[in-house]
Amino acid sequence: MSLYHRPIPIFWWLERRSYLVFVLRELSSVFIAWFVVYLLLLINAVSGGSAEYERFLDRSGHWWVVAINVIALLFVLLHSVTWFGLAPKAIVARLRGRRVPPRQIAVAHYAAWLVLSAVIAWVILR
Amino acid sequence: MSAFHDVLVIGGGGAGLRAAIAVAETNPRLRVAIVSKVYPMRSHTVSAEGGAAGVAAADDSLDEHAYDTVSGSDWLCDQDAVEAFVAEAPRELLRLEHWGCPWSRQPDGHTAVRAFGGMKKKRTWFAADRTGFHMLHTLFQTVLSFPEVVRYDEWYVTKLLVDNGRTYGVVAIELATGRTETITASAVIVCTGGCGRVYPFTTNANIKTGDGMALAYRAGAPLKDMEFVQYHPTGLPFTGILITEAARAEGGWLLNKDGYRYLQDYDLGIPEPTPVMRSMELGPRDRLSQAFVHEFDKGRTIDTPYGPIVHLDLRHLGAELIDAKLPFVRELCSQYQNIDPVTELVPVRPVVHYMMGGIHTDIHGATPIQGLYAAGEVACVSINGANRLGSNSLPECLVFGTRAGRAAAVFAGQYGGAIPPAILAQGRDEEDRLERELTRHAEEGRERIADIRTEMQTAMENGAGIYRDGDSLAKAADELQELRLRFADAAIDDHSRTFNTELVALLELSFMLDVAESIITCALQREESRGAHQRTDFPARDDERYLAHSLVHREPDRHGRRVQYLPVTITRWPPGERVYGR
Amino acid sequence: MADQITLEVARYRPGLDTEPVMQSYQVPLREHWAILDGLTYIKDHLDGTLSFRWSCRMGICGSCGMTVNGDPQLTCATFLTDYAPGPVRVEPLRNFPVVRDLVVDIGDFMEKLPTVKPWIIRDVDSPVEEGEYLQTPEELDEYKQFSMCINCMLCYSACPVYALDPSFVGPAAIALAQRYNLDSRDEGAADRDDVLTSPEGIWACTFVGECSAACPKDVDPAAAIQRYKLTAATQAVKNLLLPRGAR
Amino acid sequence: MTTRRPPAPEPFLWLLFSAGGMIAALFVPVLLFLFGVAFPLDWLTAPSHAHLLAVLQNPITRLVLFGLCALALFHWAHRFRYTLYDGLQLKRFSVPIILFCYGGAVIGSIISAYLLLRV
Ligand SMILES: Cc1cc2nc3c(=O)[nH]c(=O)nc-3n(C[C@H](O)[C@H](O)[C@H](O)COP(=O)(O)OP(=O)(O)OC[C@H]3O[C@@H](n4cnc5c(N)ncnc54)[C@H](O)[C@@H]3O)c2cc1C
Ligand code: SF4
Ligand code: F3S
Ligand code: FES
Repeated sequence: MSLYHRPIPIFWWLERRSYLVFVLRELSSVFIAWFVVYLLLLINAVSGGSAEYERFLDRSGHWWVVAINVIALLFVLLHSVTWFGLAPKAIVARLRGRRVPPRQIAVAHYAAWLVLSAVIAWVILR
Repeated sequence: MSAFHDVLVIGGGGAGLRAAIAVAETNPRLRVAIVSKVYPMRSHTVSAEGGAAGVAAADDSLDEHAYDTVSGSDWLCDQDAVEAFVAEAPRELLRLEHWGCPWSRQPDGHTAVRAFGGMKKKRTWFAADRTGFHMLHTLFQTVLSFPEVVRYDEWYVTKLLVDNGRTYGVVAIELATGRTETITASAVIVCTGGCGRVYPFTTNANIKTGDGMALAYRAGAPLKDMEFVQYHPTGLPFTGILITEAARAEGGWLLNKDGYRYLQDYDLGIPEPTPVMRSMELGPRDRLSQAFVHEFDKGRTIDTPYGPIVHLDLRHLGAELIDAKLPFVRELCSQYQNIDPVTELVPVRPVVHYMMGGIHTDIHGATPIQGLYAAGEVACVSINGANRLGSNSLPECLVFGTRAGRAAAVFAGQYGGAIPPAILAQGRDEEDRLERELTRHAEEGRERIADIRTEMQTAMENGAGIYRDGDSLAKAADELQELRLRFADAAIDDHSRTFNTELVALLELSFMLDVAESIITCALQREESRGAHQRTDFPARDDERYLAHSLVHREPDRHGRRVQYLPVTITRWPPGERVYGR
Repeated sequence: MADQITLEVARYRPGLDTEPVMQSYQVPLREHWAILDGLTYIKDHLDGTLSFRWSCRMGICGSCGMTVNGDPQLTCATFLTDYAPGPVRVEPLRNFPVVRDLVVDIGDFMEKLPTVKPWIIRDVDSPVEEGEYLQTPEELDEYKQFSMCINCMLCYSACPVYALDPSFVGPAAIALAQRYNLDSRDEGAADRDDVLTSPEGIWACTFVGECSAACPKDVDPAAAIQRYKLTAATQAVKNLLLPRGAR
Repeated sequence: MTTRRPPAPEPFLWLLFSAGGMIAALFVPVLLFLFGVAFPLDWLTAPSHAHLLAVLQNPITRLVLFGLCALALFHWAHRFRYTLYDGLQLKRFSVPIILFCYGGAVIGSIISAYLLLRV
């Protein structure tokens, strides 16, 4: 029998929109890593004293740093949205013996996200 | 080439899988194999929706199940077979439960049962409305736990090898490669299912082409009660997709063009808002399908591009019940008919559904050919007589699949051994014949097999439909005769060895022509009306002459057929009137 | 509505073609006609050499899966009118070797399926005479969804991980393993664990989720896999932290 | 389980990945928005050095931030590893990829611990 095996293109994820979204979702992790680096630079600057901190603020205003951060923010949002969308699939929560519908789990995630974001913003901006 | 197995099962549907397990359980040392033209989980058992009958409730009894079956069959079944059947069905259904079948449950955890047509008590076990699907997958997955069961998936059996009144195996084609092989065995169990595809409009899948009936018939085994073809009253008009009887058991109504529950006009009871057992919409299938024809004659059906229809009304059941008990009905209606049964009427018409007749077997599944067994829809034991009750067929596959498996295992254990040279020669001849079929009529412009098939189906519908008579049957017989001549001349375009589905279609058509002829022959000879066989020229049941099974034999020398009658076995229920709704 | 529609069908004739070629056919465009009706029309009236599998034509046997305009579909449950005015591209399911035309080789799945032991495993079988194993409707609901798999292979065809690494056990097989793991009558979860937690099992899945998007029966194999990841990970932590007896 | 296998790393890596994914999904958007976009573009006034220092000196903050950094890095490591395997079909280089990804996460976590302790 001579079977035909369809070759897989290197950029297979350009073939379907959903695959592209998947690869972008996976790439969001790079921007999360970038955020960690950025955060550590900030922490380093804060512990270096107020002059260091000011320098950090200046540098963070450079157009290209802002550009990176805007892109990173978009990816991070993609991460959050897809994460909250998928998490209910893995989690089976039970309330009084009844299985909580996946939709409600997703809603709970979004609510937690909102509250936490508000708390963090309050702590920082207080 | 030749492989050997102690027991070879042809068919991987409900009956075949159950039989294979029974062989393995009876004697684990036996080498058992399943040959199937499709992967087992694609077998048509997968389509069964409504449920499987077996006495379970405390207020029910085996005798009642037996009586419902006997009267439903218009007294044409063998009552010893029915008694064995009703006694073993519950155990088989429990067996399936232990193997993991997701039966629908009562709140306390016991399996649930529902009402079904022609049954006086609730005794139909169900897995929502995908019963056959769940049963088949449970059986298939359970078979996977028996590593000793060998499978030939997507192998097409073309011939039974018989020498001196005993079978020794088959010849089959491996579809993927086109390789033909002689597979020898001490015992063979035919479980190839029904033959709905000899008709144009059927609930049956593409694969239900009566292969096993023709295989056995050609090998010399008689076919029994072939004139009894069941029409199911509720199929979707274009596709013929079945809307299960469970829809009526849960409370659906049949309405004619005027929104009138017309069954009350046909001695089937008086309309009540909730379902009443053995009454109205829960009458037997033959009577309901016949009522449709009368409505049509009175001009009270609705014309559509796909023929006359009536309506199945489920709207009053509500979304919750429909989603819980009939989810597949809702899915099928929305997908294939673009309607939602929760708010709309479902158009339905009678559709060819099931073959009561089949290979003649005894109560152990044994055919007159030594070593050859049959079970499931392909066989006629008979528990279905002139009309099968809905939900009796799935348990029949289990009960008689098991019986045939056990009997075959015992036979194979006793009579193993040498394969006569004549068998191997037969095998080689068949392989040569298949080679010739593959290259048959390479020229252009020949007759197409699809055309012959379509004409055969039309001939059957016109000649041997819900109502038939001597003239219509004789005409169909002539047409079939002519189609047979044309078939000899038909061509196939495809001469490839790899997955040649056209070759399969050709072989199936040749099997179907045999089956069609046997149906017409038996129907012509039976000059009475009983169950699904309604002769307008002989409208009454005639127990004097025809309380008997027809057996049609092939007569190779006389280029024809011979019909013989075999008395019905009656144990406890003498023939009586079939009463529904009164 | 035009009364014809063009089907562009992938043809692959082993031995003759080195790769599939597309061939166009005109078929009637009628209400209620599925893609499959178009294909049988071709086979019956235009070209008997076209090969494809089908049987039940009611979306339950799982044999008619193909790639329609790039998406994995059951061709008996996908309708021509939804693709009007066409043309419609019909190709074999992706990610499987093509045997011929629209027929693919699913032998790989058939070999993997038994490895996850998709059958009831009990420490002690109780005899049938003692009646059924009790199971409440709620317990049934726990695994019901995963028992709806018709083995149509659309999920394998949609999963890029399977495309890249055919040794991946894959969505339907894992979902079926979960179907038994979650069945209150089953005690075989430990027996299935080895295969499921092997590198070719659940951990190979990166939760692309396309399997569930493609599944015509709402089985949601992606959920089955992620749930088992959680189960397996929790178990691993327990194994690490707790002494043997306490597990 | 009858025979005991040595614990495979995959479940633990997956747990770290999942925890990281969850914590990143919850915490990162707001932090990145504030420090990466809103303050630099002067949509909001950046907090004073003293305030931030005070916040950072709170042990709870430090603990949370350490968790965030370490888990987010493991989240990256795990996902990025599979992105390289699948997206670029580099599975044949799995050993260096694993070393790079998880190694990076470990080193990153050590650095973040150091920086947070130093505040
Ligand atoms: C739509 C529908 C709904 C139904 N609902 C119900 C119901 O609710 N309750 C009920 O009791 N009954 C029902 N029935 C009837 C019942 O499903 C069937 O009678 C029963 O499933 C037949 O099973 P089987 O094992 O005999 O054959 P099948 O399941 O048809 O299996 C036949 C097997 O034989 C193989 N085969 C055939 N020919 C060959 C060959 N030449 N070579 C190799 N292999 C071959 C096939 O591959 C297949 O594996 C229904 C039937 C239909 C059509
Ligand atoms: S999980 Fe869904 S898509 Fe996959 S084989 Fe089963 S039914 Fe088909
Ligand atoms: S698409 Fe594949 S990667 Fe996982 S979630 Fe589904 S199996
Ligand atoms: S033909 Fe059976 S699923 Fe399509």
